[in-house]
Amino acid sequence: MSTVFKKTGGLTDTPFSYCPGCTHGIIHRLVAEVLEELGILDRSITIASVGCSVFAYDYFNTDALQSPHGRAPAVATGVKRMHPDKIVFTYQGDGDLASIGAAEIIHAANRNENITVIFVNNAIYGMTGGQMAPTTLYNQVTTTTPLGREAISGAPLKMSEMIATMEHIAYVERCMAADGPSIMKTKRAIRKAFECQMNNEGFSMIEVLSSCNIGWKLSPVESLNYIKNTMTQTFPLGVFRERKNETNH
Amino acid sequence: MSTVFKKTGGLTDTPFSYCPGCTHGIIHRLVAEVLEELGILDRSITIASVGCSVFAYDYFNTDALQSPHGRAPAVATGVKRMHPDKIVFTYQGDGDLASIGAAEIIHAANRNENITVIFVNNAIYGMTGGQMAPTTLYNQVTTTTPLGREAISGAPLKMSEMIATMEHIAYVERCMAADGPSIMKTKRAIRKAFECQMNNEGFSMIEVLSSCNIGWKLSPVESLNYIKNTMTQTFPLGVFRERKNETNH
Amino acid sequence: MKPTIKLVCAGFGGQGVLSVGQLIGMCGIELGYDVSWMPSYGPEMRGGTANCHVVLSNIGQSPFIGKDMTHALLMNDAAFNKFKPLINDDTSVVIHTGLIHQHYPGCDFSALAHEHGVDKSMNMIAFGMLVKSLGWDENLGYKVMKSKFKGLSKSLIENNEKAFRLGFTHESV
Amino acid sequence: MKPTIKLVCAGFGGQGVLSVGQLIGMCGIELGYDVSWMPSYGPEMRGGTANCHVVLSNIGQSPFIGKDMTHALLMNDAAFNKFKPLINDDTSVVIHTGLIHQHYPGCDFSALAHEHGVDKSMNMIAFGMLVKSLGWDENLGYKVMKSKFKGLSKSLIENNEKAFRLGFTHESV
Amino acid sequence: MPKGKVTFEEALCKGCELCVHACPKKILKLDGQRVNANGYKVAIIFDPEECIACGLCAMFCPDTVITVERLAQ
Amino acid sequence: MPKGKVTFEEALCKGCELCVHACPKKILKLDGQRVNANGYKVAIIFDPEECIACGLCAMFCPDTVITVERLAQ
Amino acid sequence: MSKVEFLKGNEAIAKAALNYGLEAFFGYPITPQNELIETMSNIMPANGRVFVQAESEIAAINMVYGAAGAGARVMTSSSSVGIALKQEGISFCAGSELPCVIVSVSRSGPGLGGILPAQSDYHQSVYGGGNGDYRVIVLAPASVQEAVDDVGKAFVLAEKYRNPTMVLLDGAIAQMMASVKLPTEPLPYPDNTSWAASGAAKERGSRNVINSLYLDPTKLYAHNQKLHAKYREIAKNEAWLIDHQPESHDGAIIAYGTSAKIALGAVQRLKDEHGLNVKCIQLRTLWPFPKQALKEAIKGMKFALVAEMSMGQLFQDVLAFTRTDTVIGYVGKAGGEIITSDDIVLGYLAQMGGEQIEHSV
Amino acid sequence: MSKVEFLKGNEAIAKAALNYGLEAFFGYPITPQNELIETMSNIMPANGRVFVQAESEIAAINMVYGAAGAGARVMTSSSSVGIALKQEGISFCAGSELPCVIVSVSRSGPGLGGILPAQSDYHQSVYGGGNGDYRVIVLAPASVQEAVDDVGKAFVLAEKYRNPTMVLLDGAIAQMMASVKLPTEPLPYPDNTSWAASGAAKERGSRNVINSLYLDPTKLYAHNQKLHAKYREIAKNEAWLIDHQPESHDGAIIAYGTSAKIALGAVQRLKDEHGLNVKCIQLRTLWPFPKQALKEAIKGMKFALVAEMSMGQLFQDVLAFTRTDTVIGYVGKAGGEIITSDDIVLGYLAQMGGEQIEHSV
Ligand SMILES: Cc1ncc(C[n+]2csc(CCOP(=O)(O)OP(=O)(O)O)c2C)c(N)n1
Ligand SMILES: Cc1ncc(C[n+]2csc(CCOP(=O)(O)OP(=O)(O)O)c2C)c(N)n1
Ligand code: SF4
Ligand code: SF4
Ligand code: SF4
Ligand code: SF4
Ligand code: SF4
Ligand code: SF4
Ligand SMILES: [Mg+2]
Ligand SMILES: [Mg+2]
Repeated sequence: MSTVFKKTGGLTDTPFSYCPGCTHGIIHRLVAEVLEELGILDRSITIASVGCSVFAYDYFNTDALQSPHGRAPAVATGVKRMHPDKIVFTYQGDGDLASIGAAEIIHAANRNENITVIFVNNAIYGMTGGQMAPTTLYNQVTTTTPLGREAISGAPLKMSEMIATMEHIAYVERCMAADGPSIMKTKRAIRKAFECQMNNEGFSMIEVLSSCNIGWKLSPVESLNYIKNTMTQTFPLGVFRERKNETNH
Repeated sequence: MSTVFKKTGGLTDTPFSYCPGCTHGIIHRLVAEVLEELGILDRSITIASVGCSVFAYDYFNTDALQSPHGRAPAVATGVKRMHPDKIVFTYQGDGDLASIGAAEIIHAANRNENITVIFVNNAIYGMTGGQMAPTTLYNQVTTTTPLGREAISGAPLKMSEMIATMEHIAYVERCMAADGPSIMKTKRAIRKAFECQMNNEGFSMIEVLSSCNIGWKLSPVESLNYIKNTMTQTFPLGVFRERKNETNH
Repeated sequence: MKPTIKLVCAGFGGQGVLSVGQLIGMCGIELGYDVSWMPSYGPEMRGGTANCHVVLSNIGQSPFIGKDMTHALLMNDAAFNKFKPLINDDTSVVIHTGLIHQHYPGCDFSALAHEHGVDKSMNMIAFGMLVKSLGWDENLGYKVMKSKFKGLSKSLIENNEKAFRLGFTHESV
Repeated sequence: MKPTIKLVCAGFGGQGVLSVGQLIGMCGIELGYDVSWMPSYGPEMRGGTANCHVVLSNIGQSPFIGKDMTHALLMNDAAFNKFKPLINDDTSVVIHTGLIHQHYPGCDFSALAHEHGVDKSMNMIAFGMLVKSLGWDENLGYKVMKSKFKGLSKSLIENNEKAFRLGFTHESV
Repeated sequence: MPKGKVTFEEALCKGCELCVHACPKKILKLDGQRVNANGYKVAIIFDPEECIACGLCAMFCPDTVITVERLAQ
Repeated sequence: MPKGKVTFEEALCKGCELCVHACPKKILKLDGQRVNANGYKVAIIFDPEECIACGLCAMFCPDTVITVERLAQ
Repeated sequence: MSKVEFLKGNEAIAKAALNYGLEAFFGYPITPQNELIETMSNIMPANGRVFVQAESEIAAINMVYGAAGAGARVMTSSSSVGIALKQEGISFCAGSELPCVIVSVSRSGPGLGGILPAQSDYHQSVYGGGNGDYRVIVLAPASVQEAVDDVGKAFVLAEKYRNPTMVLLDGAIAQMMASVKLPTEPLPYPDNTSWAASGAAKERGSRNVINSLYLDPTKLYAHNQKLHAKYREIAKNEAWLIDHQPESHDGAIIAYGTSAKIALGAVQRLKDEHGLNVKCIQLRTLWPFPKQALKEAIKGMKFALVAEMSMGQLFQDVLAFTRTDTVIGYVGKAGGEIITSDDIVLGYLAQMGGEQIEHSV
Repeated sequence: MSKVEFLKGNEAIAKAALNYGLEAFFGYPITPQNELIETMSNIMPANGRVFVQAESEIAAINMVYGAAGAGARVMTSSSSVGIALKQEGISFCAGSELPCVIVSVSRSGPGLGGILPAQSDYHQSVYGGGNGDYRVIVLAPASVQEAVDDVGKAFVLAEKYRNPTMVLLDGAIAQMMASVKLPTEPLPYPDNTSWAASGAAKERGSRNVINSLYLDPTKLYAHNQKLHAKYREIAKNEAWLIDHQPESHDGAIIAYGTSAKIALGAVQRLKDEHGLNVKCIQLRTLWPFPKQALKEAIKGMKFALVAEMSMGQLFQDVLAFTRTDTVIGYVGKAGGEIITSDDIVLGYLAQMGGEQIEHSV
């Protein structure tokens, strides 16, 4: 008898506080598996942000800091500059990273901080009850766009595309966690991002399109389809930046 | 006898506080001339930012608000949303717009606020005595990059290119104020930007490469050459975004 | 002077206890009470337990209920354990006997709802029982439900009303 | 106890008054004084007027000078008007007679500097005059100039020293 | 003979049905009868014989409820 | 006959020499003798006859010191 | 005034603000004030007013600065960490003398803290945290109805004194539903907004500037003196408390907001169960602090108890500002624990005979 | 201690911090602290330490939070508006009990204000402005040498109590050059940083978390009680003032920072010119406020004058905390005007016989 699938040691025993079917849980597991498989759990430092994933510090089996809303890239900068030999990653939602934290992510990327950013884009503010995020799709109904998002509150902001324009960074890819192949692909992308960091190649960011079935008012299964069929129209998957075989710092 | 050149009524009588030869003064004049020529002085509102141009509220012959460092686009949003029929523009330095105010400019652009941004890029923090700005060139010596800027403090950040990726905006051009033709061209660009606003086309931004001879430790004349020969290598001139004959709001 | 009512409704988030409390509050408004309804709030309540304090008084009182709790609707073990200390001799308690095995009056709400095909309206059974036990008019219940549920599908509304009637006429009360 | 010295240097930003004050401060350090040098600071000083208060005392004193000003170097009208109220009978004042037309001892620093080809070192003439009037050793002046100007071009250093000597030996003092 | 063995850590299950959706053999469902201590209906395997040990259920489960083992054939 | 007349509002001049640099006729310079109330050397036109009223000096002047007029020929 | 409605605090505040004549709202989500911005997103555009969900609290307060500077009746809301981020902007509004209303729905801290109600933002609200000598008027409602009323009062005070005004409530009041009457008429708009930078230089004949920068120290000192004179005027006119039982003289309980509501019950119990005639003094303004009225209200008493949902912040100020022989006691909780009437009754009985304690820091 | 040097305050502070063993500095330009960050940009990398010019004050304090949380000796500096922006981050540092040093070089306000020296950030420093029940230790030097000494003391206190510690000086001290002796030895590093999230879970055998979020109110209350106990400990141990003339009993002048330095001269003049034996009481910590020592120092006096470069912020606290019969007077300026010994002498003579004034708001 061999084990096909078993919970990774990269996660603690604390049960997730996510809503039923929320893909935050899948993404956590993928990150944790990668950390374990790369053998870097013991020297990794998680920077939890503010959003539904605020408790990430209790889920990843690593040292961790919980950071103020939007400021995780700055916190990560502080940590990584002190410990260049450790693996530092932020786990941030789209409200956190693209709205209040837009300046911090841009500047951490522009400084090419040798950190990894796991950017979970569910096109909404999950934690606070489903308000519009900068990434909210046109016509998407949220609690602050009751008639669906219109141009007057802005366009769905494409962070991966924007960050990919930075001069030095190592790796930016947008993935999703919506079906078997895409989950596998997301894991490979996450692994690659951490490898970039281990090789001192600099800043890496993996954007994962993720569900918020509560905020979207869809069932968990419908939410996966929404990611696949609707979100990807606005947020196309793909590698936006890859710098090969160079070391940076 | 006909007048070839005379101070525009778009400027007040308050003498500029700029250092001798600082091209902030030229750019002020161009903006003021455009406002006067378009006949919109009386209904324009200047949003002064924090930087050497902090006193812009005393120079432009318009209503004005002085805004906190980096937040001029948010202040402009507040003003313009109340007075959609008025002409609202910010005048911001590169430290103000690209560093502390990165989130505010990105989001004002992403909301396609129908405002005009005059972005004066002198690749340095002039006001505070010549520290590095996000736009500082590689190897440029500043008071906080005593050995010249290196990659570890980031790459020269290209705001026009970044802002131009926003979905809806009307107009983005990078100009310079370094010789006769470029001064004329800058004025045309500024005029176009204000026309966009008058036509409700949405967000427009004119980046002007400008001198800081004090911070650069060059003479005023050498500074003009530096803009032309050195800055434009990193910051190429051109139109990065132009949306024609559409109205927005 | 109408009697002061201090009701706690508690259970799983999914059991609709907050709505029951709100409906009682709405009844209170109709009856001219000064009403407060205080929920446990925030994201930590997701999937965990939820509760609300409902105070119907003649002049505004603290919205928090202590040992002066007059009514309690407790829908799971966690809820029961949390609010047991507030139960006094005069407290009228209704528990979900399908989930709480304690000697208190109650009803197996899930079973009853399932039996009558109104699973999603389970909480309205409890609402009906409460209205009855408070000695209020059955029509008051319909009235506030109508106002609260306007916009819902007709079948849901009908189910809610059916469940309410079930509760209002349930013998255990 | 050495005498307490409270010197104000004021003039156009370009006249180098802040440096003169700093050099006096550096002399003070050499002489074992407790020294403070307080500049007007910030961007508003650009192109406008600049000044500094220099206090050499035996025990630390307030770095701000009031009516107890013992020495003043005033290089333009604005400076003169600003600090005139602080001048008392014992204040030793030196003005730039090329720009200030008042009956105070002084020197046309611009003319003198121009005459000797040390236009850019004009302020060192004033430094020389101050060192002399304070009764300090000429070599003290060279010493602090050496330390302050290390890194400058040789010709500039020589000009500075030349100008200093000019001031130190200038008859008006 | 089933190819795989699937076990559920029921206390963690939130009844989201992503595993049900993911299973190519369609042999998972929610148990209509029970809720766990958190009040959630829980996923069960109703036709264990059919399991092919593909692991997809576990890969989709956001709450690391599921362990999948391949049985020696 | 000069084509143009250039006047300087001397009090505003900061002696930056941008006008001097800009003038195609090279007929501007700083006055070595005087400083204005702000302590700056000021720009002057030393060969007014040569002025072609091109306006470039004014276009470069950051402090709106200069007015240029075209003289009727 | 209209009929009684049953509304959530957040919702009631939003609807009341609209009815009072609010012209623009700028906000950012944060628990426990989310329903406020959500309601705003619904009702403001629908009524032809301005609603913007800003990219951050900082952007929101600066939009407020802009809109207020342009002459609009404007409001923002946030909570704890979010208010911390607004401090620079609030200082700018105060320095430029702009009227605006800030609703602060406080949760527990410090840092991310928790989302449950607390009164630990007393210092944050009352002493600012922005820079410079400025003051913000702080109103403290204890119920949904008082919150609704205070929003109206806040507009009036903000516009009368051209000063930012805060309504400070805790998460409990924001999250509860209660019977409430909303205003039906807009408040009169100020006669004089001729100072505003509204882009009407032509009509006005002169240009207007909104600014807090004064490089000349003499001018800035004069500006500060002018502000200070205004603050003294506000302190004189607007300090406000409610002495709920002016006839009671055995002692007092001093509280604001939710704690005051609970203290009212405790006072009743002290009377019913212990025969003590204790009054409840409810502070209605935190700045200006009703120093004089408080001294009056406790005059001659041996003991007064401060009840708060914080670690002694109010206690310190009561002790400091009363400067009397009345022994001041403290009972409190923080971190989201709600103070109970038990806490207050027991605290009162335990401390009433005692010496002056040192609790604050 | 080394030889006497002649350094600008900003430069001296930076060099001293390096010598004390600073490991990382994160800052953002703002007048009048620019030379501090400029010096840091020069000396930190050259000595193998970390220097980052952050994109904003907010980023800087969050880098501090990260580096401190990872166990480093770390510092930031800013001024007035910049400190306002750091309040959220400071509250996080306090809530997570992270040692760090914040140098606040205050200019004048409110809003953009001016760049000249003022003491109008007393409230901002002492009462915070972040959210929650937290406290920051505030040291107030009056000279460049004291600033240098206080930076050392700040590291010691920050690390001893695991609490953010601020050195509050005004622009005058930062901008002046003065004779100063710099430290030559690094301060011993704390024995125990085993709490830090340094990525050494393996060596340590357990993982470390830096966090201020506690959704459970019971836990958050307990956390607040623990913090409060620490603050009381600090208040007991670290409150500090200097009674410069313990033998003088005619009256006192109470001041801190630059005002204290000027007050020292005024005291001398009161003696020389008016034969009054007045003492200068220099507050060295603003939080903890040296309440007890101050009461002692003015015991039995009829009059004490508060001298400050703000509109009564210190005056209010002195009046509040002393609670004695000593009449407390006020003399002050704000907005960049420097208080003079004339102001103080005249203020003293004018008010010394009078009644208690109401100046503060
Ligand atoms: C300074 C600050 N502002 C606002 C909040 C409230 N807040 C908590 S989570 C959140 C948004 C989270 O959305 P996102 O980052 O998209 O994460 P998600 O919950 O969707 O995973 C906000 C606004 C806060 N905690 N701090
Ligand atoms: C919140 C805040 N942080 C910092 C400052 C200090 N400051 C004033 S101007 C300036 C930079 C200005 O640089 P830039 O925007 O490039 O304008 P320039 O002076 O170069 O024209 C800074 C950091 C401030 N006033 N407010
Ligand atoms: S609110 Fe949305 S994002 Fe947050 S846990 Fe629930 S489903 Fe996931
Ligand atoms: S410092 Fe630089 S940007 Fe500022 S006025 Fe002087 S030259 Fe211009
Ligand atoms: S392992 Fe595959 S076949 Fe077996 S239950 Fe899971 S998904 Fe179905
Ligand atoms: S996916 Fe996991 S949590 Fe969801 S129903 Fe299946 S086992 Fe339960
Ligand atoms: S107008 Fe032309 S020619 Fe005449 S002075 Fe100016 S630049 Fe020279
Ligand atoms: S360009 Fe203008 S400021 Fe410069 S020297 Fe010429 S006239 Fe004077
Ligand atoms: Mg999200
Ligand atoms: Mg610049």
